[in-house]
Amino acid sequence: MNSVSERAAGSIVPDMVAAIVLEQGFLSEIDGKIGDGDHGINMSKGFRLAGERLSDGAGLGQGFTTLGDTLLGDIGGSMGPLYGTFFTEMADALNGAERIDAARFSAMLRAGVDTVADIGGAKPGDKTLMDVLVPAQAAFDAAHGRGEEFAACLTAMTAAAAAGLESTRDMVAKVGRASRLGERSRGTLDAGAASCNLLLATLADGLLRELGRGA
Amino acid sequence: MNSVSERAAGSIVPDMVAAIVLEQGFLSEIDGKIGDGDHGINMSKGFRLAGERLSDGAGLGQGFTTLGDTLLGDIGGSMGPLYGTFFTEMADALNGAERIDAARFSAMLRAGVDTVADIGGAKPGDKTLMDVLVPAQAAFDAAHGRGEEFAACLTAMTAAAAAGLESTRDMVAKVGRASRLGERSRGTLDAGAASCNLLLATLADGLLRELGRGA
Amino acid sequence: MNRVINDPDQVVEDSLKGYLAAHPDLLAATEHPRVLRRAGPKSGRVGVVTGGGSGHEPAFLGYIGPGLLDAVAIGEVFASPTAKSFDAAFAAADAGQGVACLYGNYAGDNMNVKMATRLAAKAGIEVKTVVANDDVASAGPHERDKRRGVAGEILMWKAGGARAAEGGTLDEVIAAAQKAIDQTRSLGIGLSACTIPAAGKPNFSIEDGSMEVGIGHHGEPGIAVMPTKPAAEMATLMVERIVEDLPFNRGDDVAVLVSGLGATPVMELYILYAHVDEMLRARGITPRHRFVGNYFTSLEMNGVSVTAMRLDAELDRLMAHPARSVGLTVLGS
Amino acid sequence: MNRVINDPDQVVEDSLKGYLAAHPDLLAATEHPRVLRRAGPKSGRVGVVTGGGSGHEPAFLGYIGPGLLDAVAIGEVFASPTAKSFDAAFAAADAGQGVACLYGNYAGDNMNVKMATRLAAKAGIEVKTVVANDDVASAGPHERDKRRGVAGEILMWKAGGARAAEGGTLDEVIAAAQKAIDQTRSLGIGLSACTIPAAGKPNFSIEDGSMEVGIGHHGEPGIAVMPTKPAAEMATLMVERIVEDLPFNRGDDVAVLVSGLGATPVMELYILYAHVDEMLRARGITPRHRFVGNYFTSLEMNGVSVTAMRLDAELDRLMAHPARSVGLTVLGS
Ligand SMILES: Nc1ncnc2c1ncn2[C@@H]1O[C@H](COP(=O)(O)OP(=O)(O)O)[C@@H](O)[C@H]1O
Ligand SMILES: Nc1ncnc2c1ncn2[C@@H]1O[C@H](COP(=O)(O)OP(=O)(O)O)[C@@H](O)[C@H]1O
Ligand SMILES: [Mg+2]
Ligand SMILES: [Mg+2]
Ligand SMILES: [Mg+2]
Ligand SMILES: [Mg+2]
Repeated sequence: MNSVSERAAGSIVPDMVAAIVLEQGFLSEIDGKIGDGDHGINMSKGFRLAGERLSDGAGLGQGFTTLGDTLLGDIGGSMGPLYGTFFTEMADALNGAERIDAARFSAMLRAGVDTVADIGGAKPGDKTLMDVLVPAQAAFDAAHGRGEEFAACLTAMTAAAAAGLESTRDMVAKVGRASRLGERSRGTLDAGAASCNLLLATLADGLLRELGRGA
Repeated sequence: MNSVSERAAGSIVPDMVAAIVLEQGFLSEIDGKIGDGDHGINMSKGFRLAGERLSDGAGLGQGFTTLGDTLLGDIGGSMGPLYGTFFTEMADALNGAERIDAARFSAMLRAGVDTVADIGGAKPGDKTLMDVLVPAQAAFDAAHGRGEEFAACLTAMTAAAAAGLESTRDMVAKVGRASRLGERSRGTLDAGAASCNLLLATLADGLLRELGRGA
Repeated sequence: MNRVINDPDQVVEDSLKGYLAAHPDLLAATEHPRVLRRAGPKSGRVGVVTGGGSGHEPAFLGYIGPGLLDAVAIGEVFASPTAKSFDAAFAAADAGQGVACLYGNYAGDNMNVKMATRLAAKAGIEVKTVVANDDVASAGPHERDKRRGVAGEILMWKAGGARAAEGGTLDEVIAAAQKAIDQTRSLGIGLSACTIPAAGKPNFSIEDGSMEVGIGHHGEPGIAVMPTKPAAEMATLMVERIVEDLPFNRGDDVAVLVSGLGATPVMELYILYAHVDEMLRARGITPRHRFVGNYFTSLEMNGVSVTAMRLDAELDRLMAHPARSVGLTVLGS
Repeated sequence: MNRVINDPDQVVEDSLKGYLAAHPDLLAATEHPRVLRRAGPKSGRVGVVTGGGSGHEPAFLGYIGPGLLDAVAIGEVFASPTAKSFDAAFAAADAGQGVACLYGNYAGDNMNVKMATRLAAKAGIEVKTVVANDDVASAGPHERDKRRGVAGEILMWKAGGARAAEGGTLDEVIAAAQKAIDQTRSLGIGLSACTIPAAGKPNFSIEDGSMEVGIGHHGEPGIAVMPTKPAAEMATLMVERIVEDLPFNRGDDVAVLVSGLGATPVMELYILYAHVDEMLRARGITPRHRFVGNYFTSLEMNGVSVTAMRLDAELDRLMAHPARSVGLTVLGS
C-alpha cells in the first residue's frame, strides 16, 4: 500500500501527545541551557490539554484541528501560534481526503512549514524549529520527486529531521530567547527543534505502522 | 586645686569630638556585630558637625550646648535625643558657674544621666549606654561622698565606666536593634556603651589635665 | 547590592530633590531641609503632621496632599527625624487651629516628638499626638503601648486628614485618628532582608525558603521563623491573628490594606489579597475599602503586610473622603 | 526565591481573583478567563484594548479604567496572551465603533494579535493596531520596526484612551496612539535578574556591581554591561541616548515616566528622577507631565527605565485628560 486511511491515522495524534508529555523533562532541560527552561512545560501543557479534548475515533485531520485549536486557544506565547497554525494548516491541507498518500502528505507538510515560516519569520540557520522543518520537508519532497514510495519518503524525512536537529547544536541563535547569549548559544541543541523532530518522528512512525498494517 | 575653670574646660569639647571621630570605625564595627553597624557613622556625623560649630574660647557649658543642639537638631534617631539632651541638660546644670568642682560635676552628671534615663527608658542591664552611665555616676558620687578629691572621684568614675562597658559584653540586649538577636547578642560589647565610655574618659582626662595644670 | 544612588550618605537629600521636581502640584519645600509641606496656601484647618525615617516610600512624604497630610518630618533611612524637624513640620502645618501629630510607636520618634511638642508649645503651637501601634506581632494584646506602628498608619492619616479636611477641631481630628488606629491591626511577613545604603550590608538575614512572621518595617524580629508557606497559608496566619486580636466580629465592615515591603511583585500582593478577602468574608467580615500595593515599604525588602480596620459610620465616611497624594488618591463618590 | 504564591503554574489565575476582589469598581470578568474588562456598561466609544504577558503589574490590566483601557488580554508570566484571548478582549471592548489594539512589539504578541484580528474581522469587529516600539536599546534608529515596546506603552494607552474618551473615531484614536508612540523613547537599566515562578530559577544574571544598559522587560539583552554607575551617570546615559534618538529639541515639552522594574526602592526612582528632570531642563526640554513609580515592572527585577514623549497640543491635552485605574489616576484640571 502507498497510502493510509485518514481515519486510521487519527490514532497517531495521541502518540504525538504521549511523546511530548514523555519528553517534557528533556525539552525543558535543553531549553534551560540557553533559554528559560520552560519549553517542555509549555508544550506538554498544550498537548496534554489537546489530548483530553480528542474525540474517540477522530481522523488525523480532526486530531490536528484539535491540537491546533488548543495551542491557539490556550497556550499563547510563540509556541501557541507557531505550532497552533502548523497543525491547523496541515488539517486544512488534508481537505477532507479519505486517504493520505505521499502527494497529500507533501502538500500537508508544505502548508504547515509555510505557515510557521510566515508567522514566525525565522529562517534555517536561526536555530529554531525551522532547522528541522525545512530540511525535513525538502528531503520528503526530494524522495517523492525521485519516485520513491511513501514509506521511503517518510524515512528520508525523519533522517533529515534528526540531522536538522543535530545541525542546531553548532548554530548561534538568532531568534527567540537564546539569541540573548550570542556565541554562548553554540554547543547546545535548540529546544524547539527538538520538539519538532520528536513530533515529525512520531508522525512518521505512526504512518509507517499504518502503511505496514496495509490499512 | 580642687576645681577647674569652666572656660578652660571648654577645650575638652573638641577633644571629645576628636575622640569620637577617631574611634568611628571601632564603634561601627561593634555595632555591626549585633546592630546595624552605623553607630560610629551616626556619632561622628553629629560630633563632627558640632565641632565645626564650636565657637573659639567657648567654655564647657557653651560647648555642651553646641553639642546638644547639633545632636538634637541634626542627628535624629535615638542618639540625637539621648546624647542631645544629655549634653543640653549637663550644660544647664552648670548654670553659669565659673568653676567646676566635684559637687558641681556630680550635679551635672546626674542631670545628664537622669535625662537619658527619662527619655530612653532603658535600665542598667539592658545593654545600652545606661550600663556605663549609671555605674560611672554611682562611683563618682560614692568617692565624693567618701570625701575624696575631685581628681580621685574622676578616676573612680572612669574605672567604673570602663567596667560598665566591659559588663555589657555578657548581657543580652533588651533595648534597641540588638535585642533582635536575643541570646546571640551575648558576647559582644554594646556600641552605645562604648561611645559613652569614650566620652566620659575623654571628659575626665581633660578635667584631670586642667586640675593638674592648676588652672 | 546594586543601587540607583549617588553618595549613600545623601540618599535622603537626593531623593527629596526628585520628589519636589516631580510633584510641584502636591509638595513644597520649607525652610527646614528635612520638612516638606503641602503645596499651595495653608488650608486654614487643623494641621495634620507625621514624620519618620526614610526608606518606607511612598510613606511618609508620599501621603502629603489634600485630605491627607499637611507636612512631614523626614529622617535618615530607618532613623527618626530630629526633634527640630518635627517642630518645623508643626510650624509648617499650623494654621492657628493646632496640629495633630500622627506618628508611629518607635523609641526615636517618641523621644523626638516629645521634645518637638515642648518646643512647639513654647512657640504657641498646640500639638496633640496619636501614636500608631497597629502591629500585633510586636507585643501582646495587654501591652499595646509597646506595639510598633506599621502600615495601619496610612489608615490613621487618612482618617485624621479627612476629619481635618471636613473642618474638625483639633480634638475631633485627634479622636478620629485615635479611633482609627485603635480599630486597626496589622501583621507582616518578611521574605528577605534589606540594606541601608549607608551601611552597605544587611543587618539581619532571612534564609531563602523561610519566612519571618511578624517582621517589623526595619527588620525588627517577628514572632516566628518558619518554612515559607503557600500564599493561602500566609493569609490564614495573618488574618487569624489580626481578627482574634481586635477582635473583629461577624458583621463588621472593614478597610483592608495589603502592602508589599518593596521587592514583592505586585502580582503576589493580589494573590495574597484574594485569600485575605475570601477569609474575611468567610468570617462574615466585609472589606468595604480595599488597598493593594506598595503603600508602606522597607527599601527592597521582600514581604507583605496585611492591615484591617473596623469601620463605624464615621470611619467609613472618612475613608471615602476625597484625597490626593503621591501614594494614595481617593476620588469623591 | 521566596514568593507569596501557591502553585507556581497558577499565579496568573490566582492574582486575577485578587484583582477582581480588590477593584470591583474598575474591573470586571468576562467569559474568557484571561480577559478582564472595564466595570460597568460599555462606553459606546471606540474600544481600547491591549494585552501582554503577566509579571509586569500594574501593566497591563492595571490600566483598565475610564480614560484608559476597556479590555485586556492576559498571558502567562512573560508570555503573550493567546490569539483567542485577544479576540475575546476585542469583543469585550467593542461597542460598535471598532477597537484600537495598542500593544508591544514582541514576536508572540505580533503573531497572536494578527491572528486575533482575523478572527475578529470574521465576527464583524473592526480592529486597528498600533505597535509600541519605544525601546531605543533594542535596535538602531533605522530599524524601529525591530524595537521592543516598553514603559512608553503606558503613554500610548493614555493618549489612545483619552482620545477614545473624547469620542474620537477609530482612526482618530489610532492616529493619536501612533503619534504618541512615535514621539516616545525609552531606555532601561537592569541591576538584577528575576525569576519566572514556574521556572524556579532566573534565566539570565546580572552581577552585583555591574548594570545592564538597555535591558528588556523580560531580561532581553541590552547594549552594554558595565560597572554600576552613580545615579547621576545612569541618568546621563539614559537621557542622552533618548534625546538623541528622537531627537528631542530645545523648546520641546515632554511627558516623562521613570519606572522601577520591581524591586528598586521608590526612593531611588526619585533620586534618578531628580537628575533626569535637571538634565532635560538643561537642554531646554520641559517636563510637563511627570510620572515616577513602579508603572511597568518585571517581577522582582531591580532596575529602572526612563521614558520621554514629545508633546504637541493634542498629546498635552490627552495626557491631562482625566483617567482612573489601578496603576494611574489623573484628576481633571
Ligand atoms: N520566530 C520563531 N520561529 C520559529 N521558531 C521559534 C521562533 N521563536 C522561537 N522559536 C522556537 O521556540 C523555542 C522556545 O520555545 P519555548 O521555550 O516554548 O518559548 P519561550 O522562548 O517563550 O520560553 C526555541 O527553541 C525556538 O525553536
Ligand atoms: N532607649 C535607649 N536608651 C539608652 N540607650 C539606647 C537606647 N536605645 C538604644 N540605645 C543605644 O543605642 C546604641 C545604638 O546606637 P546607633 O547604632 O547609633 O543607633 P541605631 O540602633 O538606630 O542604629 C545601642 O548600642 C545602645 O547603647
Ligand atoms: Mg518561556
Ligand atoms: Mg523557553
Ligand atoms: Mg541605625
Ligand atoms: Mg546602629
